[in-house]
Amino acid sequence: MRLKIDEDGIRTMVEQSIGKSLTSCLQCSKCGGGCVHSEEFDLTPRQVVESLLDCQDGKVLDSRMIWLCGRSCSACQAVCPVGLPLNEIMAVLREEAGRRGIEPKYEKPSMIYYKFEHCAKHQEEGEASESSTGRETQPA
Amino acid sequence: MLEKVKDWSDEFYESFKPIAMGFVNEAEKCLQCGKCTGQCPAAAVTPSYNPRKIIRDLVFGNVKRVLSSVELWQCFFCSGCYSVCPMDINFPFFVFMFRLAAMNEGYGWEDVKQLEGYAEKSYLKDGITVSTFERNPYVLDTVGDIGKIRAEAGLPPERKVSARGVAEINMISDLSGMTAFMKQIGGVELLDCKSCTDEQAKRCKRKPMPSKVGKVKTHYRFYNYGEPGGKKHAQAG
Amino acid sequence: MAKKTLIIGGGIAGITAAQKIAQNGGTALLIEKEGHLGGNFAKLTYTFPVLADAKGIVTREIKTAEELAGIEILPRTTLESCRGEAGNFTVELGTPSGRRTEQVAAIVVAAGFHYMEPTAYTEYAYGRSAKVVTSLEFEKMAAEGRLPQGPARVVFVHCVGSRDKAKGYRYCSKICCSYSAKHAIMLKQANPEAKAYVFYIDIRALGKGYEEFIREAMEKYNVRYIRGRVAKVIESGDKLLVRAEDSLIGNPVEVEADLVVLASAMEPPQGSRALAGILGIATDEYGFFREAEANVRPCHSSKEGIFLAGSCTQPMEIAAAVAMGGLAASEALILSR
Amino acid sequence: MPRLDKVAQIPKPEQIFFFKSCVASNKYPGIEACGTESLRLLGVEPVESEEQTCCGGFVTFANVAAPTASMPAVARNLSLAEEKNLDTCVVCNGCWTFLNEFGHFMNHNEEVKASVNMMLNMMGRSYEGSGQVFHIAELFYRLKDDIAKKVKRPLAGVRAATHYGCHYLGGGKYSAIDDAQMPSYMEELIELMGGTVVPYTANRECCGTGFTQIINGKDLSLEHTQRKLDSVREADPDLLIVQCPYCHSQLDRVQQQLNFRQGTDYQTPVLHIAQLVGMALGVPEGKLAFAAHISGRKRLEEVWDRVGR
Repeated sequence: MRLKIDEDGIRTMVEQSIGKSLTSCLQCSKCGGGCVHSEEFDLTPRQVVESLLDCQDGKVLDSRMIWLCGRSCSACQAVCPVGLPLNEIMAVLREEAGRRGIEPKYEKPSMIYYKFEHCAKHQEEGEASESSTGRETQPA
Repeated sequence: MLEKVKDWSDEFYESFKPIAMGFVNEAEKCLQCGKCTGQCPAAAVTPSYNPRKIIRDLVFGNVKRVLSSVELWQCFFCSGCYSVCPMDINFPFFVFMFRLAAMNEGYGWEDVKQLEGYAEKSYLKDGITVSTFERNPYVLDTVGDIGKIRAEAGLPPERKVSARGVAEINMISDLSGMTAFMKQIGGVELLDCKSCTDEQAKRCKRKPMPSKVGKVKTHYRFYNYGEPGGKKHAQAG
Repeated sequence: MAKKTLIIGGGIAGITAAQKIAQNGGTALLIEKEGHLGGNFAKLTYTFPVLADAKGIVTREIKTAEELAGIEILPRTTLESCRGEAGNFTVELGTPSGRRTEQVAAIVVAAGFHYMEPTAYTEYAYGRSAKVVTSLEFEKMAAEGRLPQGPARVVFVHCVGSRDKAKGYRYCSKICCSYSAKHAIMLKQANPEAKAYVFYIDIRALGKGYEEFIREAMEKYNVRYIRGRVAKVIESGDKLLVRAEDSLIGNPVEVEADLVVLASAMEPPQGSRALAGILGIATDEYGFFREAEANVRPCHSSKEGIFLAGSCTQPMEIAAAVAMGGLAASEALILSR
Repeated sequence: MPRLDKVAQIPKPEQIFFFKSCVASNKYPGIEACGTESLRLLGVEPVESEEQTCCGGFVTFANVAAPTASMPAVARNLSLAEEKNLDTCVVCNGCWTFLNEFGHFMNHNEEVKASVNMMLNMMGRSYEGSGQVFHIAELFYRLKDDIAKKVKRPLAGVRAATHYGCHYLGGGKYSAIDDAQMPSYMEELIELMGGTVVPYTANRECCGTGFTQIINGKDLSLEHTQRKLDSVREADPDLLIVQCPYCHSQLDRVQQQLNFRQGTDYQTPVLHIAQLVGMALGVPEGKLAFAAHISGRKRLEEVWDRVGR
């Protein structure tokens, strides 16, 4: 479907909440590349920012991505070359989605960062397979 | 979806170059500029269809995704992508070859099977693909007998191809392997999605569903380039 | 007295070369086919990445050249023939007052470049719609204060004619990214209400301060950069529909625009092959003059005694053209002593 | 490239091989009857052959045959014209792009040509690649001076919109006589015959047939056609002129289907350029075979009243 680019959306609200302009995003994809949830993305974090700039509000708020993002994980923010607080953006978007009555698309936003074995999801689903296949999934 | 680069291979593209006899080439030149998708009529109605991504996946060697995708079968064959391409890549020819390769892998038979009838019953029998027979009752109501209209226009009521002409295209079809291919299509048993129980449907998403004939298997295909779209999707969502 | 040096082209590279020769005790003969000096630089309003007054800079440089004793400027003059060898060329010039023969020691070719007319790009409605303009026309509009008023939407299209095997040139014109950013900033400064959209494939900001300049356009001036090459510009009533793909998302997009600005490619100067034929030097596949050695002898042509300066060798920005003009001047001075 | 400079290269032939199209023959016979009749009126004798089959495009686009497998069928059809030492004239964009593109490919690939000829020799034919393939609209444009002289029913007061069709524009990037992105020869022809050209936004967009999408992906196909028809309706032309029977069939029939499915009211008559030229040149009404047209019959009657029967 052909998108029509609009001008007025929640972009301004997001920018005010994080105190930074989204235009500084370089679209370098570093955020999505390192994310533990990269297997489950529908939009990558970079695309969330791009869509916000295009004011595709509905698309962003309907996405699974904003619910995937861990509340206290800031891996993407740590690597972001321009220091965009992506997890804050997602938090703002989740709030907005809640305000608009959009159901969460992902049941448990993961609580902790980085290491796979600490990830809430992997603790539940992955333990059995992890023990059977050795510890291949452990990052170096 | 996380892509694993170790699964990618150049073998596919290299192997299909000689088969296509120079028809498809120069995908490496793609700039990924997106001019093709910008003007694409299919992309305008299905956002997940994206010629640029298909070419990228071919060049990267991520052909599994291309071949098993629904998007591959959504091309309109309008050649608009070729006409705007700054690098002169003839993308519709890639789609031709991709589709044949996909059928080789067991995808897309259900689409082709629908069309095979035209080839078998019209092209090889009469020499022309469109018969005077009108399937749409509303059109039939409005228009009536085409034979009569043809006669009024001063044409013979039925356009005939000479027996020699029909024999010759049948011969070409035999020699070029088209007949054998059509027999294969005719022999494929398709599983009807509508009659599937929920349990079956669940299973079919996990593994390819084998058919009962020969080596050919039909797989179910998925939107490999993102969510499907169009009006239908918008209504559902 | 030192022998003369012939400089072909009165753009910024030619002016610089003439100045340097005269300032170092040589004599320069500067010929220009147009009636005035300045070349393409004189058509600009602002420079980049620092938004300085382009006309002022050019006027200053031309004045300096005109005041120097060792420079003779011949406007509306073309080169008719050239014989001889390094240190001793006999050139015939076609001036408005008739033919004139000169003895020169060296020749500096600073023939500049030409902005491509994107007439082949009928999909961009150029020539059909008055609302589709090239960057050069946009400069003119800006200088005359004819930029769109009110909440207008302006779309800038990169790579029109560049990086295009089918209809244009395979090379990158190098400066379009930066000057489109400049134009977007100019628009935003003149009319903050306007919206600017830039469609790019890659942003090639290869120069000091260029990247920062483009980021400034995005961040400070809120110019929307969308990755994807524009496929079509469709006339729809009094608006233009710009169709492209936002390839960072993967979706086709459509922008309703009031003005479309095409960043057309820098192409070799018109008649560059004919000039090369007269001089007996080589050109490349596009018609740019070929350097003897691209890396350490960028200003030597394939013939001894003929030097190249500025954008007649490859697309380049002003600073590089000026540097190359100086280098060509110093090479020419060696021969004229 | 200066536009339309290839037109001069088209010869003004005395005879031409008239390549019949499947859709035109069996869905809109007026195209075939009118095409031959108009050519005759313009002094070109169309030569037909019963040996001629479908161009082979359908089976290829439907993926029933590999492109390489349908190439001998193309060569066979082209060899029919070569036997008579004639150039070929087609009425369908699909035939045009298929014969042109594959012919071009065979002419530039000796190996393929040899293998194709091996097959054709078995049936007593051979393909040389000597003839050219023209679209009938191109021929009309070449003969435009004759058309201007021979107009019997001037199209005064007829507002016509044009649709060129993707396979003439996209596939024929290098063979089309006009610019692939923004052609205008059909507009010139219409104005020459006294009609008025109506511009509309979706002018150069696809008709939505999508070749097999109308069968396999009907929803997508209809959605696209609806966009096109919406834009056409906005401009409200008397006639929509196409140059491809496949586009003709889609734009004509889908109007009825959409009216039925969605309760819309699209009523724009669709005409092939051969029919329009035939109309202007005074071809008898029966030969135009408007009885086969579905949408906008009332509007078509009004047009008839304006130009006079």
